[in-house]
Amino acid sequence: MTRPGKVIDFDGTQVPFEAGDTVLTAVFRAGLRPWGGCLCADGDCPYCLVTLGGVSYVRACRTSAVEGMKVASHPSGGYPPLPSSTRAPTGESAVGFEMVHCDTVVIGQGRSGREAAAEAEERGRRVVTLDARAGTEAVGVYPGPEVVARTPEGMARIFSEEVVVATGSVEVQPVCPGNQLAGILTRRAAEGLAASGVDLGRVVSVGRPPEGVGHEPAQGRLVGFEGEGVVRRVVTRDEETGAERAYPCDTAVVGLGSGPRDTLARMAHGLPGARAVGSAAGHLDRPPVPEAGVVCPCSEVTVDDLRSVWDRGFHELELIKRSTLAGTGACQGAVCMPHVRSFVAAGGQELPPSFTARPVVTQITMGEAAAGWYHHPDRRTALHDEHLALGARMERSGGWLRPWTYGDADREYWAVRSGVSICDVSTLGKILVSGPDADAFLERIYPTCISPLRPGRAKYVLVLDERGYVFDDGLVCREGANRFLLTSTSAGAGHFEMWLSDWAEAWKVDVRILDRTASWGAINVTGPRSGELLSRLGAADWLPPFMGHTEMEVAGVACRVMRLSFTGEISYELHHQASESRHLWHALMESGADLGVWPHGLEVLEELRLEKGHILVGVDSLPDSTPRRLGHGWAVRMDKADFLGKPAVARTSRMELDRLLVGLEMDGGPPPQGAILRVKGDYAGFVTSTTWSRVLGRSVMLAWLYARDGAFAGDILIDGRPARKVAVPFYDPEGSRVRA
Amino acid sequence: MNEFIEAQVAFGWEDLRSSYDVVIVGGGGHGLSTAYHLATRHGMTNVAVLERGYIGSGNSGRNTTIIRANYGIPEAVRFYQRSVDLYSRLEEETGRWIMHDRKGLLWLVHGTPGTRHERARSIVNQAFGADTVYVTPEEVGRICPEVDLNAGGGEYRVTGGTYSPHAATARHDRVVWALAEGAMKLGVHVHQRTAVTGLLKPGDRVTGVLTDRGPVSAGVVVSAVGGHVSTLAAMAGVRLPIRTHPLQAFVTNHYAGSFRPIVASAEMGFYVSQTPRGEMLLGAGIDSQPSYSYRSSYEFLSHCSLPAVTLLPFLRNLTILRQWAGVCDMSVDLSPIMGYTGVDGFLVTTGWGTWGFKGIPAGGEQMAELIATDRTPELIAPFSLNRFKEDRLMFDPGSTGTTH
Amino acid sequence: MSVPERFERLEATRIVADPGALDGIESPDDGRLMRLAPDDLLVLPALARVDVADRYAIIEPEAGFSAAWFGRSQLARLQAVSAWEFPRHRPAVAQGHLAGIPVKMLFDEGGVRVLVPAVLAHHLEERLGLGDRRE
Amino acid sequence: MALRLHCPHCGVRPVDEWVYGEVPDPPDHLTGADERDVDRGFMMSNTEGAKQERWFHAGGCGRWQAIERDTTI
Repeated sequence: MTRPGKVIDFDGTQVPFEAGDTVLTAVFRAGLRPWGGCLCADGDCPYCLVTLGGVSYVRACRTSAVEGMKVASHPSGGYPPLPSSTRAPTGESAVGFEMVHCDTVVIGQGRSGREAAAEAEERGRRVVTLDARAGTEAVGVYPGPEVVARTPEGMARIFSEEVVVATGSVEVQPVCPGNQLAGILTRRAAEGLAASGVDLGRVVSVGRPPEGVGHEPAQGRLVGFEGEGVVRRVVTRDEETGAERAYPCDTAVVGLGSGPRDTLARMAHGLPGARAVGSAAGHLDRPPVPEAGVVCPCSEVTVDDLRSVWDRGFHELELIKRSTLAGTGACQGAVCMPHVRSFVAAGGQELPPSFTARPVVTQITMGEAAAGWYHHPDRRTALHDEHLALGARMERSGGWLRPWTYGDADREYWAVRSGVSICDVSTLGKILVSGPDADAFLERIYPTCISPLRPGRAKYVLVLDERGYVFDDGLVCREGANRFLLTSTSAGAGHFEMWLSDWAEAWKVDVRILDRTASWGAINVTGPRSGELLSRLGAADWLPPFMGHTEMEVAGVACRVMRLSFTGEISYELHHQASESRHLWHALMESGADLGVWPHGLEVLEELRLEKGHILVGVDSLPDSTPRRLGHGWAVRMDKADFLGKPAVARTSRMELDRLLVGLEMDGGPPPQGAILRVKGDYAGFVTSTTWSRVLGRSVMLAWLYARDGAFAGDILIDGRPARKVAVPFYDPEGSRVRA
Repeated sequence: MNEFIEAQVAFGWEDLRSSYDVVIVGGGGHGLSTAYHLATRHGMTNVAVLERGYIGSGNSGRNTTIIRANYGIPEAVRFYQRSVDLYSRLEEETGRWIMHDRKGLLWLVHGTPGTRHERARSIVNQAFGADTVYVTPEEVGRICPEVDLNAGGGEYRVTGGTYSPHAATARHDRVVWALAEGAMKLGVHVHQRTAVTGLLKPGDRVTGVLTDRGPVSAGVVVSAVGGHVSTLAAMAGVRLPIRTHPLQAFVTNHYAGSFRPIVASAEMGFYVSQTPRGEMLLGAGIDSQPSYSYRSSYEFLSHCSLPAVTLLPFLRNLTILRQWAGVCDMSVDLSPIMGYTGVDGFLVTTGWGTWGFKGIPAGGEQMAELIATDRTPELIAPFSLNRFKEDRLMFDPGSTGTTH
Repeated sequence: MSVPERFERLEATRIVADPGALDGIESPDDGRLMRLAPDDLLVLPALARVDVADRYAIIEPEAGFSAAWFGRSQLARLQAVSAWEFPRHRPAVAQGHLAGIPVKMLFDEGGVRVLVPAVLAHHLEERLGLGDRRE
Repeated sequence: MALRLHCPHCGVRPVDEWVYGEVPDPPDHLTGADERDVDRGFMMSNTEGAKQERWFHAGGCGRWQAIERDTTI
């Protein structure tokens, strides 16, 4: 019986098939009737669902039989189990994906679809056609317009100017007692199976009879089907006499008429460029009000269930759907919706519009949906491989992958505090501004005075929004009378350029703005011996003073050298073309070997900057942090004529200060970030940054402290331990080390 | 029949009167909860809820049904914990099955900064009454063995997270119906297909509403509108710090077996739970553009599916059944806005963003107390509209599961 | 070869200046001009010197991009990961996302040069399946 | 998400290449300086329908574009 090359396994039964067979056709050809309900064999009804290749809810009528295919029918009276595997399937080939551009997409290749495609081609348009029967199934019509399809090659997103929905019609399903028995077919399903040479046995038809199928037509109106599991009799009633009659059969064929297959048409309705043609654009004749039987097979809802919720006040179509769950299963209302609408209309209302048509109309797997999509791309600096070679653990930070630690925090820390260290700070935002209005523009952008800044000098600036809240900080470096370099935090860099050019346009100032963040690398050389290391690499005798900057060659690389400090030690930031980063990094590491040069990562940098009390915007600040709340009122000059956020700063400054970012220290280990401050048992704020300070031998923190009775006083407890409010910086408060 | 067919609730619809003590615009969760609490807690029943569609037709019928209190600021933790508590008693109180199910919520992170952040969340949660604990990757594996801790070997390996055993789900429609029925039984009117087209404001005070079924006067008008609140408030001359964005979701087909917890990753941008009926229900952040459109996008399916199948590989072969969208009123500080508006006779409960379902019981309870006593209860005083003028914002980084 | 192994860091010149001044710049020998915005010009390869009729022009070496050349036979493959349609005329400059990564593209008769921010180049290599990406 | 916007320099591009920018629009009847400042900083008309917007084409030319859009479609 089993012929190699021509069978599928269906629930353990070897089922032979012929070329061109779907699984459904093969199963019927083998005389099996595993599915109850009136099969449409055309992708609309929910009855021929199978599990195939680990995927459930696959329609047998839409699946070509392939040698060796293992098919399991859907569990009856339940749902397929969740896959138990906790791992991705191995050896699974990736899902194909492509984006397609054309002028016209025609969905459906029946008569109206073929005509629409031909007409569009005559107009010289590039046409893509989809035809579910040929294996290219539309998944949905989306704004754009965009049509998504599943094809034998994978998923396709198709962008076009126009979309023509030509999906034809769908046959009305019978709602009556016995409508869930096996062996019931729609008229078109019977015609298709018969044309494939399937023997349907003794066929009784009701309504419009099938063509090309030997059958006995049942007279009168359909009352129901009878049988045990499989249909054995079709029962009808004579409309005039009321007499019922049963017709014995092997197969019942139902021709109750059809309506538009319009889910996609309704989905596309209102989208510019989309239209429906042919039967898909037609209207449904209202089917008879259902009297008994299963209305919604997916959710097992009967006509009695509809009456039950109606009687308790659920009179809206959507409320009936939601209270019974009719229309929320695998066929998304294809079977039940016409009948539920008739039911509602019978309650004395107008025929309600159909449920909202929602994607997807062809069920795709989440694996298929994920095809062609990517995780958020983290940026890498030019030194990424250098960090990995030194054993760095990389972490995502502000949209970048950055070295967290090179494995020995002590070594990283003390290299900075007592020798020399380097740090990849290429991620800092770096923006050039030039133009006749550059000076005036920045004067208006920043809350501090820019005009007095001389070329070669730099200034720390807060960046305020219009609400007077700090959203970034950085430096302003004047390069010339009308040219500046601005820096911002790594996390803020992407936003910073947008924000600057937005205000430049709003104020109509004459400036040119160029973001250099990705083009320039930056390495911070820091520690008491940083100057010594730089001089070995040919840095000019004259290194800039604290908060100064200059251009010079280091290791043969043209650098903007900026002297500042985030770590609390003398620091020189070397900004350079990113193409030179690796050369510069290696030169620093090699020349400084005997000085003990060693890079530090973000973990140690966090400790270093915290010892200096430097805030990290976005970590220590909240989205509504005014300069005053941050204790940075000194960075705002209210005597300036105007700056961005000035009205808001003035307005909020008249209010009582409610919270303040303060420095805290305590003995013993550091409490975690987020630890809660209590004063006299009451909530008084929380810790934003926290570390054990190696150099100070105690824990230091920045924390939000809330005012009590207008003051920031009282004994603070954190996790039951006393914490002392102290002035920042914690380390080297006079700043003698950075100016040395 | 299926076991989930609603078999308890019965509505009693009444004719529209020309005058009520309180008119609530919007028959969603918050409007009905306010009416329910006015009737049950304060004996105020001369109240009408006006709904332009059917009850629960807005975001109350479109959300992903998650109840949690693991917020990021004390004021929000306290408020949502109150809601968690009220939700857990709602079935007993109303006698109606809302399918309340304490599933627990795993909130995963993928790196040291995220780990610190979640630890901080657990601290503020515990301090203000919400049960949230920090968990290691090993504990994640015990709570939800389906999670691939290595995230497919990519850069999103799980480094920890928080677990909130208090988090639950409930069937959104049933919450709406239980509250509507409970209010109606005590005499509150709920009017469907009744659109508010204007406000009666003869002077400085709002005295009622114009509807497509005629004018209705009211002692107090409360906007519990979702999605069109800026338009309604503008009729009263009130400006709101709200931008409306679409929020999308999807469900898979039905599967037997229980995927127990709710799993979320803010960094990867998705969350998932299994409904009582067996669908896997997935969501992500809001769409970036302001919009009132209810249309779905395919990008959403893709960008939500990819992290989901990466962290929970068993999802890969599940088939997607249906996607949909709602519109969310995102306040600028990601917290709700409740109470007075500066215009007499006109109150709002709005700014419910992506967190509205969670706040339904407490939001209604507190608004009802405010209306009945004409005093702002302490629990919602931080969430007044005045806070923007008074520089007392309630920025809550923990309010959205998946929006940064 | 029409399929590159990987993206290589590109040396170019970037000029942000008054749009009128940029209109007056002519393509150097063997060079190409990519007008990224009315006031933003990228010149390939790097220029030794350039005259721009704008004394405030920002003229900078540009090391922020990596580039790779794809022959004409590869265009369909690139188009299949682009949600916007490539220009049909040649030569042409286009910019937008390719496989979710922002790129600049310089098309000519033989194919297309794709420029990607160097900080994202490894992602684009992976997404386009270039070279041997095994670590 | 499936929104596509027209960039006069680059052409039609999907919304994920763009960043939305709010245009403050305090109404004329707000006259007090503080009142206008609070409105500019926090309040929005949140228009239902056609609306003038600014979008930054981050994935292309890197410039702001003024775009009119109907928020109900």
